[in-house]
Amino acid sequence: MSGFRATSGGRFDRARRVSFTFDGVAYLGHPGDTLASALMANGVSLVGRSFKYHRPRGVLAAGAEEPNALVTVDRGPGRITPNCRATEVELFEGLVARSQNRFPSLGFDLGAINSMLKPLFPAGFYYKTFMGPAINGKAKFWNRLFEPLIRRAAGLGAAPTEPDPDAYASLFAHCEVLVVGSGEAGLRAALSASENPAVRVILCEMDHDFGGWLLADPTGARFRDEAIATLRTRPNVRLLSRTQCFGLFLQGFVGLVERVTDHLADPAIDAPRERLWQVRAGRIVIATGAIERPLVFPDNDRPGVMLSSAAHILQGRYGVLPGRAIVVATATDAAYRTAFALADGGARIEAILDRRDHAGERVRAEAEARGIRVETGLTLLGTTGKKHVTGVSYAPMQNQDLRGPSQVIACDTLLVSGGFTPTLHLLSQARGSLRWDEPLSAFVPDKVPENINIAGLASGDFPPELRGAALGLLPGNDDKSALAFVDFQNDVTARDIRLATREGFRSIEHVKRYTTTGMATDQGKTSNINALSIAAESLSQSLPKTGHTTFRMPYVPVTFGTLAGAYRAELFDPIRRTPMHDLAEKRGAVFEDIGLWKRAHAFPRAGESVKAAVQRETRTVREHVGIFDASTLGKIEVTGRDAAAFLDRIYANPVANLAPGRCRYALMLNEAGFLIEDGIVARLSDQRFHITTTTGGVGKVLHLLEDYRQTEFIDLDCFLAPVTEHWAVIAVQGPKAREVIAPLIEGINVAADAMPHMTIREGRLTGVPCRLMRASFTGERGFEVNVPADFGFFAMEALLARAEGLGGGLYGLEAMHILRAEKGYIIIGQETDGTVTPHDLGLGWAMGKAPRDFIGKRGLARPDLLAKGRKQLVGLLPDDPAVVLEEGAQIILQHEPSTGIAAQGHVTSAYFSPNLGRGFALAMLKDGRNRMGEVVTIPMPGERVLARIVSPVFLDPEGRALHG
Amino acid sequence: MHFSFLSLLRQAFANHEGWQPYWQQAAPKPFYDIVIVGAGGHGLSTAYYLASEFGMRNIAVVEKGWLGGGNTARNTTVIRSNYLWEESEAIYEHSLKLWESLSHVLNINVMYSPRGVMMLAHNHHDTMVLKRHVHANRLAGIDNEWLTPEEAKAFCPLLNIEQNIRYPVTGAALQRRGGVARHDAVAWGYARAAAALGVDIIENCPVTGIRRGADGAVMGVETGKGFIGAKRVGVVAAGHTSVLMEMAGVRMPIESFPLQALVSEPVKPMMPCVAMSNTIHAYMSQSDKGELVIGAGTDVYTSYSQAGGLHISQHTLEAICELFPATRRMKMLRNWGGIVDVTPDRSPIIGKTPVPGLFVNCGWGTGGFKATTGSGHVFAATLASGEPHPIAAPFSLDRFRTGRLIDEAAAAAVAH
Amino acid sequence: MADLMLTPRNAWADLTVAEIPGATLKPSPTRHRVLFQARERELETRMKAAGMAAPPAILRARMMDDVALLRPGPDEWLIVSEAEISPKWHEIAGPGAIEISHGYAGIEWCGPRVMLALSAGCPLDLHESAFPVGMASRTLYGKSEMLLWRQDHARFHMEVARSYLSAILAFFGETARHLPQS
Amino acid sequence: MLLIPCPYCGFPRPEIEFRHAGEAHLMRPEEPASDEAYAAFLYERENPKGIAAERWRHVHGCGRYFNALRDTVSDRILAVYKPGEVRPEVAS
Ligand SMILES: Cc1cc2nc3c(=O)[nH]c(=O)nc-3n(C[C@H](O)[C@H](O)[C@H](O)COP(=O)(O)OP(=O)(O)OC[C@H]3O[C@@H](n4cnc5c(N)ncnc54)[C@H](O)[C@@H]3O)c2cc1C
Ligand SMILES: NC(=O)c1ccc[n+]([C@@H]2O[C@H](COP(=O)([O-])OP(=O)(O)OC[C@H]3O[C@@H](n4cnc5c(N)ncnc54)[C@H](O)[C@@H]3O)[C@@H](O)[C@H]2O)c1
Ligand SMILES: Cc1cc2nc3c(=O)[nH]c(=O)nc-3n(C[C@H](O)[C@H](O)[C@H](O)COP(=O)(O)O)c2cc1C
Ligand SMILES: [Zn+2]
Repeated sequence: MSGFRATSGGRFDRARRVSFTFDGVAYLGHPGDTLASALMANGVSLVGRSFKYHRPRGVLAAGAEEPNALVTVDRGPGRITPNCRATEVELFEGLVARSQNRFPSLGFDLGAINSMLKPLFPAGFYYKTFMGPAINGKAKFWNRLFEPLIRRAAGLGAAPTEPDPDAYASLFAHCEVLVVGSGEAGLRAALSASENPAVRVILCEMDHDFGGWLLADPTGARFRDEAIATLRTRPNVRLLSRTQCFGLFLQGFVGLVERVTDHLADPAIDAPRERLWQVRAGRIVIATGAIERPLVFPDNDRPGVMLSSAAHILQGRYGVLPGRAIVVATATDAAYRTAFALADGGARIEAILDRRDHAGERVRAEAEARGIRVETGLTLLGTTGKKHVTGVSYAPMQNQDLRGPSQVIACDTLLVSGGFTPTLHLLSQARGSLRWDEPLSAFVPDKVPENINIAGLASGDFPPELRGAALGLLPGNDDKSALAFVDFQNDVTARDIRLATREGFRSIEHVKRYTTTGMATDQGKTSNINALSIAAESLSQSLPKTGHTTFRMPYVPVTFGTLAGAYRAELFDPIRRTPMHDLAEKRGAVFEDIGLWKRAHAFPRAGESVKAAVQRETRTVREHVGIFDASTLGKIEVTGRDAAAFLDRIYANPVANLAPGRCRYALMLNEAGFLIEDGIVARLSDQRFHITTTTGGVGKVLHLLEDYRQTEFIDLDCFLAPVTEHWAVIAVQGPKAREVIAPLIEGINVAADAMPHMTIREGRLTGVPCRLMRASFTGERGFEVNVPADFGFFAMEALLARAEGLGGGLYGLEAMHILRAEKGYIIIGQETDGTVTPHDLGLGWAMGKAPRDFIGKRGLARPDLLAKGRKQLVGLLPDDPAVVLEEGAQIILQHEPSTGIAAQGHVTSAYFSPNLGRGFALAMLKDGRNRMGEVVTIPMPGERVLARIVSPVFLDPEGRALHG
Repeated sequence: MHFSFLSLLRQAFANHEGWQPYWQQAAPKPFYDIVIVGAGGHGLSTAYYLASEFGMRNIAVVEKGWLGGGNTARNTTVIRSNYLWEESEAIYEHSLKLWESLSHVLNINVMYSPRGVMMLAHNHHDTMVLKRHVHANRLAGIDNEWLTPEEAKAFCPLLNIEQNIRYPVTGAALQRRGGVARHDAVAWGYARAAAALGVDIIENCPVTGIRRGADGAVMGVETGKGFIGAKRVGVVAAGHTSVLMEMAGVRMPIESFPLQALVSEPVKPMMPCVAMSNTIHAYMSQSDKGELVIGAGTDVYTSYSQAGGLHISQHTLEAICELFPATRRMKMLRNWGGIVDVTPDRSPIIGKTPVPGLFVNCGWGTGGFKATTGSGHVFAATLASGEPHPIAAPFSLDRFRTGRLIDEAAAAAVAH
Repeated sequence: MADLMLTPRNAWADLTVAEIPGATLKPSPTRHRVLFQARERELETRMKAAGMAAPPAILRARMMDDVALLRPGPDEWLIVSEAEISPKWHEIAGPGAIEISHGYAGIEWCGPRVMLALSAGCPLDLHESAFPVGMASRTLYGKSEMLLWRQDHARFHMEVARSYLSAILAFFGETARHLPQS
Repeated sequence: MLLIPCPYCGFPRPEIEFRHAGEAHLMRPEEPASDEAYAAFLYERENPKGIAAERWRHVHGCGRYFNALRDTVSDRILAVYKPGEVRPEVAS
């Protein structure tokens, strides 16, 4: 029999009971219990199976450092959480928990056969085998046979399969002092820091209750309760329980994660499951305490073997005794105190086996007074039992040698205490350093960043009772046959570590990676120092020279959802809609994502396919008139005395000579000479320009303009502002464009000769201010009507009503793409990919002849950008007019095979044009402009498409439709 | 000792006492024909191929810390060859072919697992770019196929292909031969095989200077263990390339950024392949041990700290939770960073430098693990002959002068 | 057709305002915005000449008689107003001023829990010692940029780019439900 | 997340408000520059392990570009200064 609830003691709600199930069996516990304490109270000691050997395992520790007792908590579909530490899972009514990594059951696990084959499974065995003979040089046996088997065997809990419906919250917070850990040290730090009401203090504690060790210590309870009461009265203090500090970053940036509802049987519908606190703290007090280490000896992993401090907490907080007949094996005095407490609680202490030659006098005397048998100067040689410990064997030692025969003491529980390790993960994360303290046998703080304090046990300032250590494999054991576990979860044994060093893995980092010690979900909290010490010993070098592995965040694993927070579904990234979005929606638009914007792709009518709608819209524009929402186009207003001179240096085209009222299509290069943006530069007046950019490019362009304005062309006086959203833009394109706008426009003469192509005018559209641009991205006569955004919706409605009266209608992005491609107009990102120059696109003329400097000018003169044979923009007409090429398809010579050769170029845009009555494409092709008329091949899966190289301007090469 | 099930069995009876070190700790000799600086995967594979294919024996690999502890220890192990430009296709495909036989060639199970790498598209532009890759690769004889969202889901059931999400999946490019491998085993395997051929691997030996003779040519390297003479020196130091080349007075077109990755707690198999999305910046696979291996983006600033900001991983996990909503309850177990050497065109630099006798192999940035094999092979050829191997030739340092960049960045944004 | 009148339809049209106990968001009546650039000295002279007080310090806002003058950057000034901005102010703003009225929307945040609600998305320390009344700065709320101006202990004015308004309201709607009690 | 003291706003602000803008003090060569000199301007970077002079823009704040000296090993920002100002002397 093991584990039971004592009749007194503990800080839980003895009066009430809650029921829960573990592996389908119902049990009772109390509010305030953890799953571990409740299982122990019910005498359940087998709670899990280990990773590799499927060894039966029980609860080892009392908190986040627990390596063994991992369970899956099932709260229904989508709410199944694997790998929860039973020592941290709070009991609630109806809790359903299951053991993991066993088949068919925890009690009878077929995987345990691995334990019998253990000689075949030393560290790194998988690197040496499972390759099988090579088949065609490949490791087919590995891929087909062994890897799938290994994958199935590995892993701990079952993977979730359903979307998690829970919400996760997140907050930024700021404080002058953040205290991590609410033990005595943390409470004192919080009390003193918060005396000044101007000092904001956050105290976070990962446990569900404040107090740390004080909770297990009846003499500490009063201080704990008073401290908490005082802190609660202070408005400058925020107390966060169930809140782990998982990461310390630079400059006082801290990540906390609060468990908000996992402990509730019936959480409020709106409550988030967890909350991320991103804290910026002026000062951080690390008061995270210390973690006890197990002893390393053969079969030290049986259920019933437990850390002494964990047993102490179990008894002190939960009134649970880990067993009835207890042996305590220790290298510290602290474990004596545990023995006394358990004895007081009603357990029988069979013996205290002290690794040391001398125990502390006070504990020794008290043990004697209590009649507890104490033996010193001995080592442990093993345990007996199967799924539970039934006895422990030990032998007296003289120096490093056995002094006498081994003896066995029967027991149902073995408590171990190999010394304490200050919990300094956070200090390391914050780039502090640790130093090995030999008398303490522990790493203690060395260099501490100036904004950090370390308090309590974490500082290495141990009271005498906590000193003492038994590091590494206990003497008297050779590691040949039995398994002396170091890393319990990953089944790393002392001999694995020795094997690693024998095989040449001398760096502790290599040892870690070869054996996987410290890489489990507990990240070696209880095991790292033992592993290190074994490695150091077998390398015959000192422990500090061997060093420790890197501590990384998180301290304890953190839920993905918590780190993602609210940024899911439509909040993942903002959705931007134009002022006319609703109108498009009403007209049945199908939307497309362009950057953050939703843009209308096409407007299919009832019963019409999207494809058909696109064709109809494309035709409508050429034949009548089309209305297009162009509001997302980037717009920047540039003003000031030197606005013209500034833009002249920015654009590859000269713009300084642009007369007020005129527009120019302009190209923007990077300093390397490649095209990165295009748009229209419109001069409103001498010192005011309205420029446009691509939808996605405006942020980048603004950034670039500001860069040159603020840091490069500082001799120039100008000012820029993004005005994209101030102006709603409605493009009116088609032969009847003027007819559509003319009656609505006031104060602008829109006649052909008064307002020719590429001009801009300011006036009114039915009473509201309007910037009217004569420009065209379709090749048709076109106007772009800019009105203040509040008027965009009704302006578009009015223009649309007129257009529809003239046989026109809305068109979407796809029709726009076809229309511009028919004219050979490029789209940045479609015809260009960051490696294309204006010359490549046949736009060299745009740069003008006059000598002037502009961004990218020098870059363009580099040898490879001038070289012959560069890819150039061409048109392609497939032989079969019904064929629409695929964008991205490669182009080869007619006689070349479909594979194994270099491409001549690729298709950049391809559509079916209702205006041409055929498929057509734009392409970038080597030396393309010199190859008009040549027939090339586009290899597609299973076929070869022939196409003729033509000019990229498919319609109206003289541009007649634009004018007039 | 040969690795096999049989040797494992034999050792099982011998208590595993008979295993030999993977490599010996070598003390530096005064002079080597070739000194390689940096014992990452690339440096070690270079040494191995120099010895195995080019018959050179008097070689040392000098490493400042523990071998394989740089980016080789830190990467998310995605292997694929479906790059856009012909030059890239050549080197990554060369590498991929070497991966396929690597376990047997090195006689260590590097767990190369061609489980398929799927690159997701989320909009028209992505689709166009990825299809361009598919076509280009097919022309080069490299497998890459286009999947509809439904086909992508069939290949990776965890994937969310609902069309009403913020960035719906519009399709995917799949390279079935792509996959992952066990990064540590790769480093150790090359080290073991190289050491067996007589290569000296000198750990804990930082190179602190590059000595040049009166003629400007390289004479050797100053190290924490003294001067080591060499006819040729190959710098293969990833994130530290600028620092090392500076020692020889050469300024590089490289910036070193922190790149982060993270793993979840291990669970039973849930993720059958590698999936990546450049648009929303995340990629994920599951290791044979069971943890989800997830790559984040680089931080925006240069750094040598092997640590990055929390917001970078948060952003990645937002994307992962969107693409794979069943992972929201999974837990991040460990997060770390590496220092990646990023070139302006996101393609590596392999070959000569302005200093005679000094060669460099760097700039693999966020995506060089997959080239560990081929990079070492062509760099070995280059070091052995003094002239660039044909596959390496386009990746010369000179391309930045002429402007003949191999711009994988412009074409595809990211390249892991 | 000149008889056709275009009714304005502002960014708030069709958007519902979220509210939680202790924090209310509502559309701000500010309709007019002009952005301009000027050196502090220059502006001070111009304002003095117009009989006005000195311009605010960087990251501060000042209520002038009919408008609010905000200074989000060293040389950058923003006039925000409910009524049409008077010629007097246009003169002060100078010929290079840029009209951006419709590009933004104003949100009024008030109530004892607004600081907490803002903290779900705003990385700045909003404690009054760090972000006092009268302070105005661009920053972030969730993934959206905004300009935040503290008008009183528990009242903020937020200027957001028009197309981000719905994202901001949605973000508030989602995160405000999940705030801790205090 | 770094805390960056913007020299215009006057107090430290969170990194996510900023955009990094590359190495500072790169001089756009006056024409005519040789191919080598121009390539150096375009691509070669100091990339020091130690104190780096770099540019940031307070893009979600005052909008200004400025320079910072940061130790690339500790990631600590040691000084900030305005464009055009000389690089201050600092010890890491
Ligand atoms: C988080 C992350 C994820 C990645 N994911 C992928 C991926 O999925 N797929 C992929 O293909 N690539 C990926 N990469 C990139 C990949 O890791 C690298 O490109 C590759 O590992 C580089 O290998 P290497 O051998 O050149 O460098 P490293 O392994 O970094 O080796 C360089 C060595 O040089 C040593 N060195 C440096 N300075 C000195 C000196 N002064 N003296 C002596 N030695 C020195 C270093 O200590 C180091 O060991 C990723 C990288 C990171 C950081
Ligand atoms: N007799 C024993 O076995 C024993 C053991 C430990 C402590 N003690 C006594 O307890 C006192 C020490 O108090 P202390 O305050 O230094 O330690 P403590 O162990 O009492 O408190 C540390 C607290 O920090 C919390 N914590 C740790 N890491 C955290 C993180 N990342 N985030 C949030 N919370 C975290 C822990 O949950 C714990 O509550 C001493 O007086 C000592 O004698 C005795
Ligand atoms: C593919 C891969 C898988 C990993 N899996 C684990 C793991 O299961 N557990 C673990 O603790 N660390 C894991 N790591 C991370 C390493 O522990 C370590 O963080 C990484 O090698 C960087 O080294 P450093 O943190 O010591 O700087 C993994 C790393 C890689 C590259
Ligand atoms: Zn600023």
